[in-house]
Amino acid sequence: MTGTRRNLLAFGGGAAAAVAFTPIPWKLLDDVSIWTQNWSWIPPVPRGEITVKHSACTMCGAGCGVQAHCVGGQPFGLAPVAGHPLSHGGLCALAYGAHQMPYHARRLRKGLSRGAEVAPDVALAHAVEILRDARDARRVVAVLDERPGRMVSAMYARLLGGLPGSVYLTPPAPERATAGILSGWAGRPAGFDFEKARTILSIGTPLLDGFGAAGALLALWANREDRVRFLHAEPRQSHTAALADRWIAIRPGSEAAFALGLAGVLVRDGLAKAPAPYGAFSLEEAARRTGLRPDTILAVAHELAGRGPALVIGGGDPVSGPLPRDAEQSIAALNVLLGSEAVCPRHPLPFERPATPLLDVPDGTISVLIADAASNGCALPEAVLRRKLANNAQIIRLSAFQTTAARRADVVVPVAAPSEALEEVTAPACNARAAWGLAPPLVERPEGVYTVPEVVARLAEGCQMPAPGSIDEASEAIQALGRGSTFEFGDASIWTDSEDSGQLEFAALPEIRLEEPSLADGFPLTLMPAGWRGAAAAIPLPPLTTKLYQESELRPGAREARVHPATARDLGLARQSRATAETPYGSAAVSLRFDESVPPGVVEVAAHEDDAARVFALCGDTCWRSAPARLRRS
Amino acid sequence: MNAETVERAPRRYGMVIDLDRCSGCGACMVACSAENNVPPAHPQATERTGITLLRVVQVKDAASRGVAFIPMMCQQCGDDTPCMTVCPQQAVEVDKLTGVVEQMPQRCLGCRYCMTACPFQARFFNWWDPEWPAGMETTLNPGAAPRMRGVVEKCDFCQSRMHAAEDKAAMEGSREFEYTPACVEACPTRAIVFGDLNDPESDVSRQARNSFRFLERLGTGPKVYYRSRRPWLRTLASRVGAPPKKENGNG
Amino acid sequence: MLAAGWLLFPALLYTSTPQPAQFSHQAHGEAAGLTCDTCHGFTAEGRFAGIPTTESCAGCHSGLLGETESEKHFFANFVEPGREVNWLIYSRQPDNVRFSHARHVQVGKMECAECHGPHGESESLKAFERNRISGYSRDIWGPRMLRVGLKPGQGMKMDDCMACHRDRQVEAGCLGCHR
Amino acid sequence: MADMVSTLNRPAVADREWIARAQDRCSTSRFLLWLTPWTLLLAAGLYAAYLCLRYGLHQTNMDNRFVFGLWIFLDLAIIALGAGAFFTGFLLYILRWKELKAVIATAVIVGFVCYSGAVLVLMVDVGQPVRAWFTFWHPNTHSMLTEVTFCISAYLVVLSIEYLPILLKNRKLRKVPSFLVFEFEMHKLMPVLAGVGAFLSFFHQGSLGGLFGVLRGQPFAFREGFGIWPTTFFLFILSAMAVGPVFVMLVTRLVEAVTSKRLVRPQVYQVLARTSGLLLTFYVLLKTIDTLVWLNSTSRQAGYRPWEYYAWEPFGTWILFAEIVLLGLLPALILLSPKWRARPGWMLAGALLACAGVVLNRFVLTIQTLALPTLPFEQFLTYMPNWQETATFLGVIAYGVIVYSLSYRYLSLFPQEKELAREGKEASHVS
Repeated sequence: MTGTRRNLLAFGGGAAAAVAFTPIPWKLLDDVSIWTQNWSWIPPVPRGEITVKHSACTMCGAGCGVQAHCVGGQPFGLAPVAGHPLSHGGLCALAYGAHQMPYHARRLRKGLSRGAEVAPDVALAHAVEILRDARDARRVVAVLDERPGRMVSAMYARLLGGLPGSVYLTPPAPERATAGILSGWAGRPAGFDFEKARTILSIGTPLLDGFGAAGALLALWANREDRVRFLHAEPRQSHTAALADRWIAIRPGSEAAFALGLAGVLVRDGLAKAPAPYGAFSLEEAARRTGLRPDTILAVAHELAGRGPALVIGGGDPVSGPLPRDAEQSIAALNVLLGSEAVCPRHPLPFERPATPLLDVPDGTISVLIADAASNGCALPEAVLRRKLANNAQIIRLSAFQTTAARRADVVVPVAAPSEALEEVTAPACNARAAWGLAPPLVERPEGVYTVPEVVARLAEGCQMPAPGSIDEASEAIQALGRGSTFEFGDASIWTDSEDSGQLEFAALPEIRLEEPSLADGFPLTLMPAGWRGAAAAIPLPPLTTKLYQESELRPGAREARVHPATARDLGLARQSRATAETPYGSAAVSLRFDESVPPGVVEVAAHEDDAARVFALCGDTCWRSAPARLRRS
Repeated sequence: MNAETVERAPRRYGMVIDLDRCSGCGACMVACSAENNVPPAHPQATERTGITLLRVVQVKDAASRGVAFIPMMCQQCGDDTPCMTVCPQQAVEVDKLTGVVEQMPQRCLGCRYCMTACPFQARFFNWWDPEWPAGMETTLNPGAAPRMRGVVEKCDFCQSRMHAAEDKAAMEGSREFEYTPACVEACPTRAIVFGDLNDPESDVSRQARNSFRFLERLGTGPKVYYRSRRPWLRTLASRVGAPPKKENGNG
Repeated sequence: MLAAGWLLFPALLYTSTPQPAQFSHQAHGEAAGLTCDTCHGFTAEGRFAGIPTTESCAGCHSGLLGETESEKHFFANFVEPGREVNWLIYSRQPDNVRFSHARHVQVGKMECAECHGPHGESESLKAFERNRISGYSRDIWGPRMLRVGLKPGQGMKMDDCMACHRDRQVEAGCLGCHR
Repeated sequence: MADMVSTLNRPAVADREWIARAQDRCSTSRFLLWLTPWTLLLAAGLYAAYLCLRYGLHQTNMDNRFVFGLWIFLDLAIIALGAGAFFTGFLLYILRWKELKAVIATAVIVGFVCYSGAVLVLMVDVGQPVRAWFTFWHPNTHSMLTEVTFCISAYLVVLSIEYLPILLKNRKLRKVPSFLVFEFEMHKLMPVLAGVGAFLSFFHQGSLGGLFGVLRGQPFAFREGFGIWPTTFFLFILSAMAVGPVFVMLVTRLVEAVTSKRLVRPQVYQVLARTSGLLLTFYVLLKTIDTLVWLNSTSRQAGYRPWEYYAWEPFGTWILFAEIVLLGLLPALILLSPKWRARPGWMLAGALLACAGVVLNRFVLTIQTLALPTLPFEQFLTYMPNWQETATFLGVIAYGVIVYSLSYRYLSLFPQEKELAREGKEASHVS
């Protein structure tokens, strides 16, 4: 018994010792260690030839040039284009994630019919049917075009031409506002020559953080030295306020009073270069409404008038929306009073069509709305849109993504995502010179998914209307002009119009009456939606932008509300606590953060992607910049 | 280091960041993540568990109402590199040829000791396995291997780009090359200057002379320099530790 | 036990897969007078192009040139339908390894055979042996279980890279070869 | 009375065969009842550990700032408390303090439990545990963690070997002749093992202290030192040595309380308490000097203003006071004074306070260090362990209790137990 056991033990020991002299343990150790260094579920990196393609970013309407580094034809990284006439060699955060948009988790490759997935051609047929019925019933059809000025826009306009009573709409955009009003007063297109300006005052508009092409204005700001001064008026200390040479912290909603106050000083002190009815607007009144000291307003007015060409920019915020009409008009009027050389005429693109601003459309009049797939990076609250629709109105949406708006549309026709189709780019509407270029696709478009011109053509065909045109036509039209210059980069190019040598003459400035701020009882605070360009737009954010809002605190993310610590203390609210924000329009749960740069009495609520709808629901539906509010612990 | 063992004069890569030019747009952060194959955030990730090899931090000065944006990445400490000395299994090294602090995710066991050693909070742990939405893995940069859950990673001055530049130079039979990290290229205001600190003629050397570094007093010899004309920012940068506020705690 | 360790274990550790097509480096090299870089060249960016595509093979083989079975097979299965051959690469390194052919060949003036061995003289392609645990080709570890006295071109482990670098006194650093 | 109850509730026959003769143990069912909650706790811990290993460390509340949390704090704390094993062994086998034979088995088991528990938790705590052995293959000799890893693994092996003879003394296992021979041989080896163990322990207790002390980037933890070793290296050794004996005493007293038996003579406790008292006094002295040097010189050089460390609530200066005076000086004096030490209540309080002091010290060095900001714009952050972390933590405690309970029941841990039981009986007869 013991003997056997001993033998067994000896044999076992011997075998164990022998194993050490075979490669088994050592090789196994090596292989296992290699195995632990390369987990099979980590995606492999692509292999293949590295090439460079050129195109333009189509995340918003700014048209910045990009070069895409590709492996095996697939872009893996984007870079700016030096010397690009629109982007000036810069790109914003959205652009660096644009090449991943085709693979966004919310990418739509099928059509949607009342929220249910259908084949793309079924969705398109449904859209044709809706349009045909509308035509037969002579109901009002509208197209909402976020990027007017493209050939596609002209195609839409032609399509609508076959539908009597239809409207071609554009949503509010910061770049279009001030220049648009000036154009109206001058009777011809007007734009800003930022290079010429010596003082630039932005009122409630994030000029240095998502206004037009990021590169252009940021390059101007970074190289300003003593040449240009940036002034910024806004209640909160936004990025632009932080970057400006001078931040003027006005009260929420007092943009118009501030602009009129400045205008009043210009007229009173004989600095105005045009006659205006604002001399009567007293400095004291402006000071009272803005919460500023009179000498601050005085100093700003003199600085504007005294340093050479000055520009005053309004238009509002990509997220928190346009300024009220009185403010926009006062801001435009300031430019007329200053008589700045930096405000100059511009040639329109040959195929540009006049559009109706969405906010000017009478409420409840639109029966069928076709919403274009392009995004200008700005928010457009659902409520604002709904307000313009008639009862039982139908929405046809062209979209590459499954957004909240897409889920609520009657039909969604799936179209190419950014960088999947040949797209047009134009200069931001306020630029002194028009531009037009083509962004070649960087990746192949998935099967079944349409391009926008294809959809427009099929809609026209389905309603037996004439073919609405093509992008080649635009190219020919521009060549026919015989002016301007073309910037070529790689396999892409962009054409820029030449300067318009004409003069701007403005009609007499209108009298502007200030609305008294409405005070709602029991709502002692002011709620302001906040965000950054692209955060609440018609297309989702590139996935990697989570670095900015979720994985760092550079930008606010969903459900974040910021208040001044003093405000929170008065309300007995703790940092990082949950609260309910209430306005006369509704209420929403938020998570509170303290931020000393938010003015006391203000609750800044982030409008972010899908959550934005919830936030905008708290605000009014004509101007969603602010609403009377209160905060409750929850 | 024996001079004969290197092929060419060792470089000492460094950066100078002009804080007066940083606009806080965040383009560098996104470009950095794309370049280095950092995945988008896991749905549950927060600013304390996410991976931002480069992070732009907003700082404020109450007295002057000043605001600054500070891009922070691995500061590539050159003296007594804290993370390198503590790593138990040599997953961190300072490259003799470039001075870059190298992190080897394949060697890393995820003990995170280096993260406690880093005073700049510039090292990040992969709390999740990296995940990309279906199809997005085709957009990965071929020059950088994705990391896995449970390892530490950090900025290495875009070695992927350096490799590409090196290969291109090699094609012409040369060992001399220059390259630009993704953040430097992405910055629309050209706030970041990158180059060889050993070359006294380089932009980065010239600008570094009139600049400051964060946590200089800890004696770790960072190779990322900062510039600003704003006195409050310079005062803040000279501090070690945040000034205590009455209201502290973050939840 | 010893016998099992030396003989059975290696056999169990690897799976063997034949290449999808046959190819004689010798026939192409000696007979047709091609050199390595005729087919395995560089791109302008200095990246190694790797295995040629079917299209580049078809550059010469637009029609049948010889009478071998393997050419007929290749022609019928890949050239005519325009399919790529899914070659199993003996020297494939994992994603976290960065190897610059340009640096070694253009600057370092090394011969292909110094790492790949006399692969260019082979008459046929051997079966691809994959490690069941690590997934690597057997050529990375080298032909013999005991990694002693390996000739150049046998074994492509980090140790082999480092030994060569040490001999030539070329400093690389971790991220010189990793990414 | 207790005797009668135990005769009524004797262990089941099969169970009884494993229990040493003449050792009075509770009934099988009662023992199982005692084990049930601990087993459940252990199961919860194992489940939590599984979650972390399977899905990743996002299952915890740790983050990029609090990269170390409850687990590292627990490791440091239980390893300090487990120091009783090496130190008692050192006193018994090297310095020949014979009276400590009465508690050596307990000390070894406590040590084994603490160290194996710490290693288990560490394996959950690292992100890629299957790569942990790379440290042995590519060690960075400059790293304190390398030293810790080497010493802990080696010492765990030593402890396991020391544990073996205790295990083999089991009534049933002794029947295997080869085990008996093995056990006898092992006994001759004990002093060598104790020596090796003391050496290893000495080093890794120190390197655990060095772990944070070398962090130049954390002015709150950084200490100057001698050569490569910061002062915390020596303070950790000293503090661990100081609480080791009283922790062994506490465990023994706890066992006595739970089993309502006398297991060790009071003189032994006196020896343990006196030893701890002496060392603790010495430790408090050095700790005070170290704190003063650090506040006035080391951290000033790094640019941190000393009072700023304690400006962040809840970590005010009270924590410094608690660590050095309340949980340092006070227990040292209690344990040092023969008069107070003689009273069981005071002695227990002293021992408890001393252990709490060392635990607090480990807490301050890990958690408070990580909470304090170094960059001028960083925030002071807080951290709370979540259930996964807590369950793993409690699982380790449960593991310790189970191992100890089994050892107590089936092995002869206390050589004085039988004598004391007899004396107790006689005393009750006399009365």
